[in-house]
Order: sequence, then C-alpha cells, then structure tokens
Amino acid sequence: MNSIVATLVSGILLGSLYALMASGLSVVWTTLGVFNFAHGALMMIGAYAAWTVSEGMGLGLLPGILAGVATAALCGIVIEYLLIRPFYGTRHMLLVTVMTTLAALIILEKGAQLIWGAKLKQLPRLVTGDVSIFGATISWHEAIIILLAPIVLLLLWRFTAMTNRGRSLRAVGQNQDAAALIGIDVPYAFAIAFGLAAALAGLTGALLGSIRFITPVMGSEPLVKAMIVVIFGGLGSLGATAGAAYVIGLLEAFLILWIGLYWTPFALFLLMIAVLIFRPNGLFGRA
Amino acid sequence: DVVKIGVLAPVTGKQAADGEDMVRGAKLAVEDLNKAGGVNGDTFEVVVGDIGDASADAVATAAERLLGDKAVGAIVTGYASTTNFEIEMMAEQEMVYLIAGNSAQTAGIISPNPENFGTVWSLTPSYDGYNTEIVPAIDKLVADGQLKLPNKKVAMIASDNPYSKGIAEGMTKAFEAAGWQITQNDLLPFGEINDWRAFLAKVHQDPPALLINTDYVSANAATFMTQFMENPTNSLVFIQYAPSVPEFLTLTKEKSSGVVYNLLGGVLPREASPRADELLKKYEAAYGNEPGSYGIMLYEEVMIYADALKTVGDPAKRAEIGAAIGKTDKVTAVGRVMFDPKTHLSVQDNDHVPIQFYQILDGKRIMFYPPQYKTGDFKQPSWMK
Amino acid sequence: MSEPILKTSRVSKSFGGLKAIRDVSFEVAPGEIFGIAGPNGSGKSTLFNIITGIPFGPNAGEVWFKGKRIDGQPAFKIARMGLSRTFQKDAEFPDLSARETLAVSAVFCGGLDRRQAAERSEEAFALVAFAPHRRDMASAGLSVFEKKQLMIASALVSKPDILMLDEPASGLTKPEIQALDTLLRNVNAAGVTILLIEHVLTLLMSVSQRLLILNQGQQLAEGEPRAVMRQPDVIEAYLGKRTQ
Amino acid sequence: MTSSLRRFAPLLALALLLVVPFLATDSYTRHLFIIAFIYAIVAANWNLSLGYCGVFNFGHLTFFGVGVYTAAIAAKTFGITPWLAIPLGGITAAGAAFLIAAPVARLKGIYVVLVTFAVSQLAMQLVLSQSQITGGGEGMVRIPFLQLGDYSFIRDFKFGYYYVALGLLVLSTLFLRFVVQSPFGKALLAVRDAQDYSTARGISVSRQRILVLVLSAIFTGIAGGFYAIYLRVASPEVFGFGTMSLVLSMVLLGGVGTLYGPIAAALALTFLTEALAGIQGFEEARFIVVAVVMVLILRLAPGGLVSLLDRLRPSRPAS
Amino acid sequence: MTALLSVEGISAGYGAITVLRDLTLHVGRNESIGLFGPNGHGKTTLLRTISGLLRASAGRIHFDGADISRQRPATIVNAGLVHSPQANTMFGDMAIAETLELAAFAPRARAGAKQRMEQVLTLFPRLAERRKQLARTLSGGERQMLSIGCALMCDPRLLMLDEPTLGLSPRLKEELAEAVGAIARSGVPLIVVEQDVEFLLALTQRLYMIEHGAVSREIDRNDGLDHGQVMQLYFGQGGEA
Ligand SMILES: Nc1ncnc2c1ncn2[C@@H]1O[C@H](COP(=O)(O)OP(=O)(O)OP(=O)(O)O)[C@@H](O)[C@H]1O
Ligand SMILES: Nc1ncnc2c1ncn2[C@@H]1O[C@H](COP(=O)(O)OP(=O)(O)OP(=O)(O)O)[C@@H](O)[C@H]1O
Ligand SMILES: [Mg+2]
Ligand SMILES: [Mg+2]
Repeated sequence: MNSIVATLVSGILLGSLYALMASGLSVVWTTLGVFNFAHGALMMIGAYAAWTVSEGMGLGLLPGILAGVATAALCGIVIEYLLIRPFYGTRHMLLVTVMTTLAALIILEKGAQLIWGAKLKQLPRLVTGDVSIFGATISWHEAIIILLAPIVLLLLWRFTAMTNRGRSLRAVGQNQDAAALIGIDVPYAFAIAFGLAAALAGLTGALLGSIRFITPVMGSEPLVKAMIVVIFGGLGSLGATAGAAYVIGLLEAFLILWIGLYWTPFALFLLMIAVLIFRPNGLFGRA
Repeated sequence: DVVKIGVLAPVTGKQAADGEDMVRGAKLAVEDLNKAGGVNGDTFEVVVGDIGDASADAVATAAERLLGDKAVGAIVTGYASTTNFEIEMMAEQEMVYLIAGNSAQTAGIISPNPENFGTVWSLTPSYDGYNTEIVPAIDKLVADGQLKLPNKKVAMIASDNPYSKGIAEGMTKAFEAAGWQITQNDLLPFGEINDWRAFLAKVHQDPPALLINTDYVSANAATFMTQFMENPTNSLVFIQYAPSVPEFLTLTKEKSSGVVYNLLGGVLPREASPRADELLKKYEAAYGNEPGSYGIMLYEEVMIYADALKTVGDPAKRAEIGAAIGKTDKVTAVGRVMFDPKTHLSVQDNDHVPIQFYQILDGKRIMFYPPQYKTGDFKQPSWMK
Repeated sequence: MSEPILKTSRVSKSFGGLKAIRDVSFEVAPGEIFGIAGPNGSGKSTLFNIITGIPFGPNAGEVWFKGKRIDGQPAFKIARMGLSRTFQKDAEFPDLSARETLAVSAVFCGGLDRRQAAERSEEAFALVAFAPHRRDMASAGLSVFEKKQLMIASALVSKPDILMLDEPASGLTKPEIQALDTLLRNVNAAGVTILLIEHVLTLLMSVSQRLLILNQGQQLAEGEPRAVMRQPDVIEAYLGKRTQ
Repeated sequence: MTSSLRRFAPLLALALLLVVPFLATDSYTRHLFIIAFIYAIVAANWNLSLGYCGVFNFGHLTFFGVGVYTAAIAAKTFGITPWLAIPLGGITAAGAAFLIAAPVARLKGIYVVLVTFAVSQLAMQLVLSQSQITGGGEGMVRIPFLQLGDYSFIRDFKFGYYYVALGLLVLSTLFLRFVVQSPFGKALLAVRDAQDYSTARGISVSRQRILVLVLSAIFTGIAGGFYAIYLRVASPEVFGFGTMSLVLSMVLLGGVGTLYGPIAAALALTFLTEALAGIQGFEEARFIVVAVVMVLILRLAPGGLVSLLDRLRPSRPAS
Repeated sequence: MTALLSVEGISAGYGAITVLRDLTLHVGRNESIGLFGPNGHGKTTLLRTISGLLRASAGRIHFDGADISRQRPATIVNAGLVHSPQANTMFGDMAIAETLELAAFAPRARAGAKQRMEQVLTLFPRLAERRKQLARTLSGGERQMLSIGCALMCDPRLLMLDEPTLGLSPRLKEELAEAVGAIARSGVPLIVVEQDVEFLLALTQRLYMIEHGAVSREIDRNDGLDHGQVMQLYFGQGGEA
C-alpha cells in the first residue's frame, strides 16, 4: 500500500517534470515543424544563468530563476534567427534543422563548459524541507513542481489553442505564405514561438537545477525524455504531450517498482515501440 | 631536448571534471621538473589527447596522435577507455604508459603475457581489496564498540559498469562467506540516476544493517544520499569511491555526515602523509581548488617516469625505461609504490598502497582504517539508533 | 452492355460521423469514357480513393475489376492489375526526370525490364505529346500542363485497362483543355477505358459517353450525359440556374 | 568538359587515395584515413535510407554496432578468421535491419525517429545485459587481428589496414551506385517525395522501405565488423549519441541524396576535427568551431558539399 | 483621382530566374480588373509581388497613395490589400472555424469579424456544416471555399483572387461570382486571375493579358468592344477558340 502511494507520487513527479521538459519542444514542433535538439541545452543554460545570478552574485533564487528564463529565451531567439530562419521552406528543412539545432547543442554545451567549467553545481531549493503525502516523502521543492506543471501547461494550452496570437504560431508552421496573407508577421511569430519554448526550457532547467546537478551535459537526458514524450503522445497537440508525459512518468515509476530500475528503460522502449506499431500516430494522435 | 609527456584524458564530455584534474596534475609535475632543470638536461612539455566521450575510435585516434609524435616519451592517464584496450596499442609501439584506471581490466589484458607489456604499468593496485576488506573493517568497528548494528543484513545496489558491478559481486561473496544475509542486490543501468526512491522503498521493507551503493558517479551518489536522508533507515551507508570526490561534499553538505567509503590507490589524507600534504598544497596554490585523486595521481605518474628516465638516460630507450619503472620503489602520495611483475599493478597492502576507509563527519573526511594512517575515529551516524 | 470491366456494389466510406460515400453501385463497360460529376465534397475523389485503395479502401461494399474482387487488396497490387489513377492535387516526383518517372512506373507497374520500359515510355510520351526536349529535366521544373501530361503518361506507360483522372482540366487554359480533349480521345481510341472526374463542363460533356452524378455521397443520376444534365435535381444540386 | 570532370572526379580521387600510404608513412595519418573511410561507408549507406528514401532512421548506428559485435564474437569467441568475421557483420546487420524494418515500414516521418532510436537503445541494453556473450559494459578486447599468410596487419604502421578500408569503401560505393541508378533506386526517390503517387504507380511503399533499410545495413555492418577487427575492441559506446550525431552531420554536410557527398564530408570532418585537436587548450572550442563551420556550409550550400562542385559549373539557363 | 493600386515597372522572380519584366498596370478606385494569359507567365508571381511575399527587384508599387513595395505582407494586409492565393492548402492541421477566426488577425480586420464570419458562412454553407473538420481532409472545392473565406475575413479594401474557381462546381462558381460581384459593388475593387472567361467577364471592367512577365495587351471593355470581340482576343492567345 505504502509503496503504491510512494510510486504514484514519484510517477506524478516524473510526469510533471517530463511535461515541463516536453512542452517547449512540443510548442516548437507543433508550430514551426522544427525538432529542436538544442532544447535540452537551453534548459542547461537556464540552470547556469539561474546559478550565476542566485549563487554567483548572491542575489537569491527567484531573481535567479527569472534570469534563467530570460537568458534561455534570448538564446532561443538567437538560435531561431541564425540557425533556423534561413532554412524555412527549404527542401530538406526537417533534416537540416536537425543538424543546425545539433550544432546549437554543441555550441551551447561546449560554451557552457568554457564559461562555467566542468564541475558540478547545484541551486538551492525554492523551499527547504520535506513534505509527506499519504506517507510518501518528497521535498517541498518537488511538491511545488507537481503543482506548477499543470498550471504552466494550462496557460500554454490556452495561449496556443484559444488566442489568435497563439494560433498564429501554429499557422506559420503549417503554411507560411497563407499565414502572411492573412496578416501574420511571420518572422515575428517564429521568434515568439521559439522564444517561448526556450523560456519554458529555461524555467525547467532552473527548477531542475535544484534537484539535479548543473553540468554542461545536464540537458541530454531531459531532451531524450522530452523527445519520447512528444512523439509518443502524438505530434498533434499540447494536450497529447501533457497526457503522454504523465502516462510515461507513472509507467516508469511503476515499472521501477515491478521490474526494477535496470530493466525499466528496456521495458519502456519496448512498450513504446509496441504502442507506435498499433497506433502509428502516437498514443493520443489523430489519424 | 624537449620530451613530451602525453596525457590521455577526457577533457571534454561527461567526465571532463576528471580530465581537467588529470591534465593539471601532469602539468604541475612538468613545471616542477622543468624548474629543477629537467632530467639529464631534457626538459618536458605536456601534450593532451582528448578522448571526448571515450568511444573506441576517439580513444584510438587520440592515442595514435600521441603515439605518432616522435617527441612523446611517455603517456600518462587516469583512465581512457572503459575497456583499457589502448594498452595494446601502447605495448605494440613500446610506449611508456602509466595508467590509474580499472585495474581488473588492466590485469586481464596484461597477466596472460606480462613480458609483452614491458612499458605499461598501473598505479592502481589490484581491486581484490575492494571486495574483501570491507568485512574485516566493519567487524573491527563492531568489535571496538564504535558501531552497533541491528542485524546482519546487507542491501546492495550497483551500476551496470565493470567497476561497480565487479566490486558489488566481490563484496556479495565476501559478505555471504562471513555469514551475512543479502536482502537486496540490485543492478542499475549505467548513467544518470535521478530517482533512487524506488530502491530505497524496497530497502525500507526490510531495513538492513548495511546499505551499500557501488555507483561511483558522484552526482548519482549525492542524489542517493539526499534521498536516503529524506527518510533514513537504521543502516550504515557505504558508497563506493564517490564521496572521495570533493564535489560530493559541496553537493550533499550536512546530508552526507556519517557516510562511509573506501579507496584503493587513492591519495592518502594530508594529516597522514607529508607527501600528499605537500602535493595538495602545491595544487591548490596553482589552481585554487582541491583536486580529485587524478590530479595527484598523474603528478606521481609523471614523477615515476622522470625517475626511470634519470636512471636510463635516453628518452628514446623506452623499453629500458619501462623496465626501470617496473623496479620502482617510491613513497608517493598514494603510499609506497612497487609494481607486481605478474600483473604490472602496484602492490597493495597496508605497507604499500593501502586500502583506506573513511567516514564523512560534519563535512570532514576522517580516515579510520588502516590504523597506521588513521586520522580519527569512526562515529555511529546520527540517523542510526 | 458487355461484361463490365469495373463494378462497384454498394460501396460506402465514412469519416467519423460523415458518410462521404453511401451505397454507390455502378458499372463501367470496357472501352467507354465514364464521366463523374457532382457538387464539391460530394465524394468523387473519395470514390476514386476507395476503388484504388489509395490511401484507403471502402468501409463496406465490393469493388470488382476484370471479374476479380479487388477491395482489400494492397493498393500497389491494384495498380499493377491495370487500374491507373491520377490525383486532383497535382503529384510529381520532383527529383526524377520525366523519362525516369515513366521508367519507374513501367518497371514497377508494368513489370517490364529496362529496355522494354524505355520503348514503352516513348510510346506514352508520344501519346500525350510530351515535348522531347523536356524529358530529361527534373520534374520540379515542368510547367503545370507538362506536369499533367507527365502524370497521364506515367499512368499510361504500364498499359492499364482503366485510366482514372481526377479533375485533369482544372487550372488549364482553354487551348490546353482543347489539347487534353484530343489527348483523352486518342488514349481512349487506343483501347483504354477512362473514368473522368471533372468540373470543366466543356471537357466533361465533350468526351463522356456516360455520366454519373454524385450528391452527398449518393448517386443522384446516371446515364447519357446530356439527358442527365437536363434533370432538374442535377441542375439544382450541381449546375445552378444559369449554366443550362 | 565539365560533365566529364564530374564523371572522372571520383576516379581521380580514388587514384589519389591509392597513393596516400606512400606519401604518409606514419601510422597516425593512415589511422585517420582508415577511421574516415569507416565513417564514410556508414554515412554513405545511411544516406541511402535517409536521403534517398526519406526514412528517418535514427538507429542506423545500431547496424554498425551489430556488425561490431558480430565480428568481435565471431573472431574472438568462435575463432572464425577475421577475414570472414568482417563480412559476417554485414549479414547479421542486414538481418537486424529486417527485424526493425517491419514496424518502421508502417510509420511516418518523425515517428520513425522515435522507434528507430528506441530500437538502438534496446540494442545497447541487450549488449549490456548479455555480458557473458558481449562482455557487457566491459566490452571485448584483444580481438584477433588480420593476417595474410605470414604478413601481420599490426606493426606495419597500418599499411595493410589502409588498403582493406579503402577497398571496402570502394566496394560500398560501387554497390550504392548500382542501387541508386537502378529503377529500384529511382523508386526510392519517388516514395520519398510522393507516397500516394508512388502507390498508384505500383510501387509498394512499405516494401521499398524495408528493402532500403536492409540494403543500407549491409555495408554498414561490414564497416562495423572491420572497425572491431581494426581497433580490436567492441564496446557499447558505438551505440551512443555522440557517434550518431557525428555520422549524421557527415550525411547532411555532404548532401542529402548524393552518392559522394557523405564520403567527402567524412574525410573533411575527420581531418578538420583532428587538425583542431592538436591545438593546446582548444579542446572545447574546437567543437564550437566545427559546429559553426557546419552551419555555415549548410547555409551557403544547402545541397551539401557536393553541390559546391555544381556551383562551379555555369548555372542552368532559366526555362 | 489617383489609382487605388499602381504597379510601375516592376521586375521580380525567384533566385536567378526573372519572371516579371518591367510590368506596369493600375487599378482605379471603382473598377475591377482581370488578368489572363497562358500558364506560367507570371500572373501568380505578380500577385505575390504586390502582396509582399516576393520582393520586386525593380519598380514601385503604390497602394492608396502609399509606397508598399518594401513593406512586409502583414503591413500590406493591414492596409486592406488582400490576396487569396492560388490552390491554397491553408493550415492542414487547423479546423475550419479556427482558421476563419484566425484569418481576422490583422488589426483592421478585428472589428466586425463576427459579422463577416456570418457572411462567409452564408456564402459557403458547407463551411458552416464542417466547423470542426481539419483543413487537410477537405475536398478540393471545400478547400477553395475556405481559402476565399479567409481572404474575406481580412476585411479587404482591394481583393486579389488567384484562380478562385479552381475545382469549384458550376453552381458554386455561379454563386461565388454573385457574391464576389456584390462585394465589388459594395466598393471593394477586385483583381481576378482566372482561366474561366465567363467568370472573369462577369466581374471585371478591364483586362490585362500577361505574357512573358509583362502586359502584352490591355482590353478596356468600356471602349466599345463587344463580348464576342473580347472572347476573340482572349482566345487569340493560344490559337483556336
Ligand atoms: N480524411 C477525411 N476526413 C474527414 N472528412 C473527409 C476526409 N476526406 C474527405 N472528407 C470529406 O468527404 C467529403 C467528400 O470528399 P471528396 O474529396 O471525395 O469530394 P469531391 O467530390 O472530390 O469534391 P471536390 O469536387 O471538391 O474535389 C468531403 O466533404 C470531405 O470534406
Ligand atoms: N518558387 C518558384 N521558384 C522558381 N520558379 C518559379 C517559382 N514559382 C513559379 N516559378 C516560375 O515562374 C514562372 C511564372 O509562374 P506563375 O505561377 O507566376 O505563373 P502563372 O501565370 O500564375 O501561371 P498559372 O496560370 O499556371 O498559375 C513559371 O515559369 C514558374 O515555373
Ligand atoms: Mg475531389
Ligand atoms: Mg498562377
């Protein structure tokens, strides 16, 4: 009983983290049709920027998180401008942007190592202390993440699905010319979409920086997870991404309980292949 | 002439922190040698071969580059590949190669034909000590009344890599032979582990007297310790290697007070070894931070080479230098180094390179075993009843 | 009427709640030009889709071709049996030249070897009057009309029994439509049965020997073109007041 | 004139490569060529599925890894002569590709990325967990090396290995040339660009995709086998992300859907990174430089390196 | 009175390919014009250049007195110059209702968007039936309706239609002609590119024939040419009638 509750809680925590990691990736994918391999690196930049302001300059954690979000957003906009924009509409755009975002990943990772060195860093937590939920202990910081994730997702969903500004981001991804001809400023929309996604990455990174360690390569595992979540959910919508994040989080937690940490990735991958064979458009994807 | 010292190190990639230590250690040694006027008139220079993510071709390419440089007299490393396969390349070209990596692999490659590996020597002693010595060390603590254990159960978790897994298997045998009961024996995939709670939950169901984690990655170990402390069981926590990395302390802070670890071929505590104290001070003066083991070990490797070069004279006679290294008998920061001709590993016992048991107490490392180096006493961790 | 070369019996296709095709049965005789018309969204293209299995077959009903039941067969096999179609939205293989497009089609659809394929390609090019000096450039650079010619030629190169054309005249100028008219007659004269979806009435009325009108997925009328077009319900649903 | 240059450029390049070992007598330079040749084979064959057929196969390095372990196990565990162990890698890799291809053939676009990526992770897990066969994380070392009669391929400063690697590259290139110039190869482009239209022309999209995966695996697996025999080691890093992105960059830089592009890019990238690696204190920065160069090439020559050659020709008259 | 739109000596093309060469034309404030000519001779390219999707390499374009030749499409749309492109596939993964709402994106189009939506849905009842259907699953004609509907949602002051009847049934063509005619009469001039002569003649007062990227002939229907003569000219382009 107790272990079921503990597993549930840790599954939901994992799901919340995955949702945060994947939402930005999903925004860029569903709007611009770009698979951003630098997404994890943007998380890392967010974490380092937060660390520099919070610990390096001693200005405190909240200003740090803000700095992390802002820095990542800025990096995102620069990446979009230099590495993505020139390739919109070219023949092999998907592949070429895979490469340019991989290049961005390399530049950010190696650059971070040059700036901050290879040693691990960590941010303090938003709130210290632990909290017990039906007998399962997690830190307050993690509890806050569990609460925060759905809020962020909801706001993001409202924005992209319900507002014209948000829809315009999707429109430019699907048909630039048509978008321009109904009065959408295409370059601006691209910048907004990418900046928004990068800001989300920055926030995620700053939050992760307190429960994991900040290293130049800290983004690679979240990137893989985000990628799995986004594709597994089905590429159609943010809702699908969120759903997949929690499904995978819970699944992972219970698999760990049942078959142990060692075989969990194995089982998870196998399961995903199976799901995609039977639902070729992802778990929640539309046919 | 200038003799180049090649350093094979992960300067970029996941292990870059280790790589940085290695390069700095070697550089420090070279500076010292040059300041003293070199050896027989030869001065030294460091060249780095970055092995990046340690894939076989990256290691081979870096090694080839160093090997191809005629001015390179010796290559030193902490570790390069996960398999140590580059040893073969070094032996083929009679390159002097000093390594401080996984000694089980090293011995595996060398011991079938030690005569073919005349230039390859390992500062790390045999890992057998990791497997066996923990049982007598714990027994002694209990016998001395410093540690009270609730039962004779042990829970183990290891990461799926040769080092962790090998040690965990060895320990399991040793504990079973001593009549302990193994309650958990889990294996994790190698890599980043962010959530140990599932394993800890299982530990809670049957709390053991001893909880052993052989995952040596310091970030993983730090997470493990933090999550263990969220809801500790009445168990002594032993973590392999990781607590010796300076970062572990900064990351875990007060949460790690009480944890035990051991080291084979590690740098001795400065209180116990004047040599270690001297080198650590030197390193800190040069780089402003305390190095991990590799910073000091690479320094010593370069010095061992320099000594051998001094006796042989000509840096081109690498086979002879290799033979000279094999005859080393030198007090270093890791203990008195002599090499075993059968395995080319340094000799391990309390009078040579010892196994060192430490406990972290209030942010300090206390070495409590072996007695001749001991810097303090073991204390029952605060979370244990 | 002789034994039909193509026959559907009560085929249906629905998308979610929408019944795009409902119980449609018709027969096409060998050698005829069979026109299909109807309001936008009445299911004409969907009918082509379910007959050829690209990209989906019918939910219910049967499709018979040359006396064999073909619904449920893999689409590429249906094509190889001799049922060639084109698409409403122009399709092309942008990196292949016209010659290569025909060669691929001849080898895969017609089961020919390379030499035969080359010969057959010449015939097909000639049939659609494809300009010789444009045959070796990448298809992406062809003009609208040339792309249509190529699409038809590649459908013909495998010597199909039936050629199915989905709005081939859309976007063409009058002279081009005239050329298309001639082309279709030539193809038909060479023994190929043609199914033609078309909104351009001049072409449709000029070449069709029989006409099927679809409305909301159902058969509204079928028969001799001029007679069909005079039916009040056809005028109401499809032609509008003035066009008569 | 220019088109004949285009035809003879590969032959000219081959002639140059044939004399390299006589000009570069040190084992380091030869080693770099050998590694570049191996990657060139892997990249060029990857391009067959990725570039020509549009299958976003992110598990291509799995085929390489299968080749590596096949040759390692065959030569070391079963004592099969390395000369046979290397081609054996091609056979098992093709078999593995066939297994993967069945599920992949049904999927579209980016979904293929996930499944193939997942498969490559599974393969790595499998290698790690079957340690009694594969050596697990420890890998396998001391794999037998090539010998020809009394001539041993080690300690000859890699003279022999150079020609074996070059020979494999030539074979692989001839094979790829044959494939892409056949109607089958043309049909790959058709499937990539217009699936429904291809189906309507009697092409089975899934059969094409399955075949292309299997064909692309053959020489990739052989290259893997050679890699194991040459370096005498098999370790799980071959399945890693780093190797994958390196080879991917070769495909894209060289030019998607071109025959010689990935080969040129493999050589260029290998030597560029190595040239920079020699510079002290530049270890991080060199990756940044390479990344920036990569982006610049992609911007200036969207068709890849080989399209730069085309630029030299007078541009086609506008139609 | 100045022209509403004047295009003076523009040249434009794609990369190294020049399509438009020194093309000049104008649209008055109370007239609609038609463009015709063989395929591939630059009609679409002209509209794309006017709406800012392509940048002219030479020449000037003025709309309502302002030079728009260097403006972004978004600015041009917001000025009321709206272009409904040829064979537009719209936003494949967006539903009809969403797309139409979004189409009133330009600030000037926001006021009265509800009303215009009503108009569009009355003109194309099929769109009202299928509010939730994704654009990529629409039939050819339905897609054309959506595309024109979007242009109308932009509250045009000058409406450019590129082959609007492509794939429409005869009846719908007729209805479209009526509706667009009504829009024109309400004071929104049109530029129509069409292959369907009837449609073109029903809506426009002046015709330009575009050949090889330039105006090869201008036909003013008020100049006393009768219907038959216009038809003659129109088909003169290719030979037979
Ligand atoms: N995949 C789909 N999902 C949902 N509805 C669809 C799908 N495909 C077609 N439809 C609908 O089915 C109906 C029939 O479409 P179809 O394309 O067959 O029309 P059509 O008769 O060819 O029209 P047009 O003359 O405009 O091309 C249309 O209303 C269309 O919106
Ligand atoms: N994106 C492009 N890149 C290169 N050339 C193009 C591009 N788009 C059009 N062209 C070329 O420009 C020329 C003019 O094309 P445009 O579409 O303007 O003609 P059009 O008169 O509208 O023809 P249609 O009646 O077929 O629509 C054609 O030769 C075409 O091949
Ligand atoms: Mg249709
Ligand atoms: Mg046009």
